[in-house]
Amino acid sequence: MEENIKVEDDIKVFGFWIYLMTDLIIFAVLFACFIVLRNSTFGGPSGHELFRMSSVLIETLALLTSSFTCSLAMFEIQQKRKNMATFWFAVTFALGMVFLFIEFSEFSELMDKGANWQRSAFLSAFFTLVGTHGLHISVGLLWIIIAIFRVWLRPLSAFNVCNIFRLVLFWHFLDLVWIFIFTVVYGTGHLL
Amino acid sequence: MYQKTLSLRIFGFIASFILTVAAFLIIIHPGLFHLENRAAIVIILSLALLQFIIQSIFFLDLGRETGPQWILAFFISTLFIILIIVFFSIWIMDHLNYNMMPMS
Amino acid sequence: MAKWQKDKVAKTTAMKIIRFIIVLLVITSAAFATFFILKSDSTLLTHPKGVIARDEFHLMLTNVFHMLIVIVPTYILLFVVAWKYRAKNSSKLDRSQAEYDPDKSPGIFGELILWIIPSIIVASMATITWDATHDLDPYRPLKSEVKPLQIQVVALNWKWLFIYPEQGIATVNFVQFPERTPVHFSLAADGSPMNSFWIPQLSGQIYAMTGMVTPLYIMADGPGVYAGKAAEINGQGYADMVFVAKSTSQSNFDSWIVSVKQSPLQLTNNTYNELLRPSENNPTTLYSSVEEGLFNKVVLKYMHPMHPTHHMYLNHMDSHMEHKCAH
Amino acid sequence: MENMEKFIFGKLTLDALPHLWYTIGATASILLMGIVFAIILTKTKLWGWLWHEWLTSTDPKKIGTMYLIFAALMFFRGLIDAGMIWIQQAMAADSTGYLSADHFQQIFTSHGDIMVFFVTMGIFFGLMNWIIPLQIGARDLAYPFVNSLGFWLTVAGGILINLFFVVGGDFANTGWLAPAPLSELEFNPGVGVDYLIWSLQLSGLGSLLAGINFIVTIIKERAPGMTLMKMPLFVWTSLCGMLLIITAFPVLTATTLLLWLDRFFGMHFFTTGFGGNQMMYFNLIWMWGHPEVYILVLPAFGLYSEIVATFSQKKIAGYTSMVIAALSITALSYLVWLHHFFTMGAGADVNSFFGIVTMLIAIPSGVQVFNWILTMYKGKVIFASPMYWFMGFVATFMLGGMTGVFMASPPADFQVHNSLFLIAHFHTMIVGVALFGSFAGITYWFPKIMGFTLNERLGKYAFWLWLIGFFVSFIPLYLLGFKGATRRLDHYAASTDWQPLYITAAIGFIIITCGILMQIYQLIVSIKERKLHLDTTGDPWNGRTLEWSTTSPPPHYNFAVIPTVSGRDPFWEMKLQGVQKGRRPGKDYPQKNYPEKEYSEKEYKDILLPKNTAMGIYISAFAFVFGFAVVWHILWLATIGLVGTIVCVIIISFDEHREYILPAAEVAQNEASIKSLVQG
Repeated sequence: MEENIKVEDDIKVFGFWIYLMTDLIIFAVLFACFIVLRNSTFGGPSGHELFRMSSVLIETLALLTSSFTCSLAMFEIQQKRKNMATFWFAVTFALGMVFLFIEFSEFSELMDKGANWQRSAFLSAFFTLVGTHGLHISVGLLWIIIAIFRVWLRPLSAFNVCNIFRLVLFWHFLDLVWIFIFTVVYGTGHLL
Repeated sequence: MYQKTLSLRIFGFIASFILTVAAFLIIIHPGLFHLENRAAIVIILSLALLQFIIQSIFFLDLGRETGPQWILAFFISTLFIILIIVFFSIWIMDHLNYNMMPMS
Repeated sequence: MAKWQKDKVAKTTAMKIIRFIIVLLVITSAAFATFFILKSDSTLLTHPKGVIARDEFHLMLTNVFHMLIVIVPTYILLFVVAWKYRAKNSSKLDRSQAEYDPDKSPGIFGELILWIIPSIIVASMATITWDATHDLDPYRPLKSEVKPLQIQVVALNWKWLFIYPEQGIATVNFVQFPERTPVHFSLAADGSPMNSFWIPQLSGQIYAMTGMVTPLYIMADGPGVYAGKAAEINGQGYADMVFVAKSTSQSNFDSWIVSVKQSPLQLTNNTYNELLRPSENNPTTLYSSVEEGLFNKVVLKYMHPMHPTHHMYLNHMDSHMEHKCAH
Repeated sequence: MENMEKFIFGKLTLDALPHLWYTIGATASILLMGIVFAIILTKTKLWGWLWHEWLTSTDPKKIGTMYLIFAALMFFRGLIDAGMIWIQQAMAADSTGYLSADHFQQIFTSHGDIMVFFVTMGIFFGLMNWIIPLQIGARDLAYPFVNSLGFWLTVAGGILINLFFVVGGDFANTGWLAPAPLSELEFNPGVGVDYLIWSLQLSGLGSLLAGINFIVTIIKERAPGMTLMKMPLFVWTSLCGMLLIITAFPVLTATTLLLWLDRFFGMHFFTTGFGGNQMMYFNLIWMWGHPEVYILVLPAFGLYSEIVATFSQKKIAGYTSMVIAALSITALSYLVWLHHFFTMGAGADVNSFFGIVTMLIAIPSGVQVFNWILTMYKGKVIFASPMYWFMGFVATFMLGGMTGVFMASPPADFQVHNSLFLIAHFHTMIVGVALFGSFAGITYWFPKIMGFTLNERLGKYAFWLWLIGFFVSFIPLYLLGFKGATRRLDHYAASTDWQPLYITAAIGFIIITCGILMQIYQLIVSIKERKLHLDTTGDPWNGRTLEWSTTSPPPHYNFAVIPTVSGRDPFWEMKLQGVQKGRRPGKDYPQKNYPEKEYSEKEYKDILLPKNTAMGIYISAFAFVFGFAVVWHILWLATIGLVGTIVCVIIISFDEHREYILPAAEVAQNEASIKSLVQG
């Protein structure tokens, strides 16, 4: 039966990878939209005026470290050390919340300045791209809470470990997407 | 067996950290490396690509499957699709916008 | 075989022959009907009257002949092979088992031929298409020593507005231009979703969109009246958004301009706002004068909020809402 | 008070209830059918059976049958739309006909969406669910629960697209792809476009999940010994179709999401003002659009390769180049989408690049046709009704391919874009390739699904009615295209003398309807006479691939012992080696019993089979509630729908024991009883 479970996990992880690829394509479409609409500000504020790079740097480093602590948590799960795993998951959750808080405060600051998503196509594309990523982050955070419950409520069987493994994949994937948001949206936005 | 993965993760984290900070510095004041805007963008994009590759190898264990590498195959073909989506869209839309700029 | 069996066989073969003849008759009559329809004058695409439409028609014919080289033999081969190798045939002619070869498959060489034949034809069609696309590109002005006539077209909700900037007149759903002179249409839209401006007998179609100017160059060979259509769906009045294009001699065109100058209507800002309101099958209307730079205002209205006509865009939004809800 | 009522009901008001003649008629007929169905079920006390045996089943064979039934129901809805369009256009010379412009535009929009999303994809998903596990020697798909969830999401999308009859009254009047500025709030403030958006989102998600499911099954669950180059061609082309789904449908989801954000949050992606770029919508929707039409067409190619090989009693000619052709069509279909908007004015370089790549696709399609003809060459071709459908397919496919390449060169497309020539072209491809393909597939695999063959004579009559009806209704459209008739016209001037051609086309439609009635009659007659046409050997057509090695219909676990595969036509090799002493290959196929391969007692092992699960239905129900609430801006109901979906997903992620074990003894006993039935 042991060999059968290994095959079972392989199939689940393979399917989850294909789901991640489809999600990557959705982000590719949002990126294409953002790049095409980068200059259609319709007289409104452009990226250069709006973005404050200092908070963006903190966001990026927070997400990067949370990605690292998430892999540490997976490492602990493989060692079957439950409390250390929960600790690292809690740290990942905290860093994720920091990321969301900074992003949320940046959005509300833009709204106060009148640069909301109804102002121009550029701002619509910006809010949608960064907002969809933010939505994925909140789904990831919800999944982390469930993973912590899973660690305590359920035995660390292959089924549960595989579920947590897919969570770690998802969280790394979110950091991959954020690299390009940081560079394309904020980087080129600030430079041009 | 797991010790090896831990060292991979640590290396991946440090490399990504450095790349992010380097990109940030270029964005903040490109003059530091006496780059004008166009070149700066090309550099930060290549830094991003490098970080993308590092993170997919060191964090996502890409390419270390037993048997035929299906995940790697799908990953690379999806990157091709993404390149097509982004670059062809830009190529088409730039041509459309350029052709239809109001003359006056 | 008993007699009744012979008659039965004779009857079935007779039935088969009759059926075959009927099929042949039907196909030939269908072919004749198609030929006559394509020949009749009301088939616009096969009777081009403009320089560009004629080149496009010739390109269509070359494309069709290229493909017939592959399609006709494949059709014949299909029915011959299916007929020759049908199961009943093998037992009747008691061909030896050798004819039936279950593992017969064309070798690598055979396969390559299958890939090469269509590739050659597609290659030649590709080169023709590359040159034709560059020659018949709507952005390329027509080579002619006569000065091109400028006409600005605005696609409104369910009617076409033509503005003659040099002559200072405007018309709705009717456009007239001299024969054998290049006409440069610059197309835009206002208060209407994506439209397509198409005079089948003079040239291909091109989209007309808000906030953008798309050019189209046509030249009529001789005098004539041509149907003009909107080819992209843009709401309820789509089927009525047709117009008449007329090419006449230069003298008739000049006298037509003079007669339009006498028309009582003037295309000012408010008459234009009236035109903006959605309406269906508008009659041909002529305007003796046009407000200065109206076309540019229509295009720039969508580009920049500070533009004076931006308010026109905003109040047009609510006028359209009323129309929709009132309907 | 006013905003409280707005908060509770959102945009839902009393006049959303049916008040037009067609909404009342449709709602009445839906209710009537529902009540009749409910009475039959309560009288025969079959609710429990229906719930346990079918609705919550995760057996791909049952889900496949449900897909086919769902697609058949949707086909009748699409057919009624087509009929109303033909009659309106035949009448509407210098008169407005019996439909208003707005109503006519809603009909051709829903005709397009239902036929593409629910009928063609529904039938192919049904056939794939049935045949792919059998052909690759697997017992089930990789994710049984996801299979049921994918089906029920497609059903939820199907119900939502038809719900405007009951609640709302008007559907999108924009064309099947809801082009940008027309579908924005500025020109379409109604609720119709939202119905279209959210039914595409739900069924798109369902198709995406099914796509992932099939890819993982084909790649990971093949029988031992079946390498990629030994897979049957139907499995290859379905794999290509699924690759297209997983890379194209995310683009559809993203684009419809952006359109919805424009309409719901007032964003400006594709609006005319505020910097919106309406051309970007065309670019993105067709970036999905073209791979979508190849998703409809590719499984039909693989299906025809199976049929031609079986009925010519010969190996498929040029297996490798057929695989290369399928893969190159898949790859090229991502580089051609601009040929849908040559006329937008992207300039000569861009247009000619996309035109030439579109022409390149003609090469692999041509190769496939040549290889089918070469398969028939030196074969012993039995003309059963699937082969009739095949001949009809090749005749129409060559016409469709020619007109397709004709429009690939941009200047020619400037003249025929959005004209009835284009309509005739894509109907030739979809009716000729996908629909004839699904009829051929259903007739070919009907004995495997139901256990008895369909009536051949009536099948051939139905084919002739379909073929003649097709040519009579679509050749006039090609001619109308040359006469300058644009598409989607609800009325036209009589002076253009188009009416005679429109009337011939309407007559063609009537012939097609007779063909469909003949098919229904064929089904009834075959069910009545099923005792005469029982398929006892499981191999009625002297087949070549693994699905014919099981009994028909196959047992719940498909294969008692997973077969090992050595060559390309595994079942044919088994027959050659006398392992399964079926009919000698090469002989015409009179029915003859033959003993099954005897597996000794100890070779049977315990089989792991998935349990039934109702979670697929619950998640789809919550998703449906979310979709409906978002269409009508009822925010509290939308949060309930969303939270419900998330909670169900969390619950199913904790459900570890989803499989039950079928003991080996029971398998052996079942196999023994089947053998005695076959011998008896």
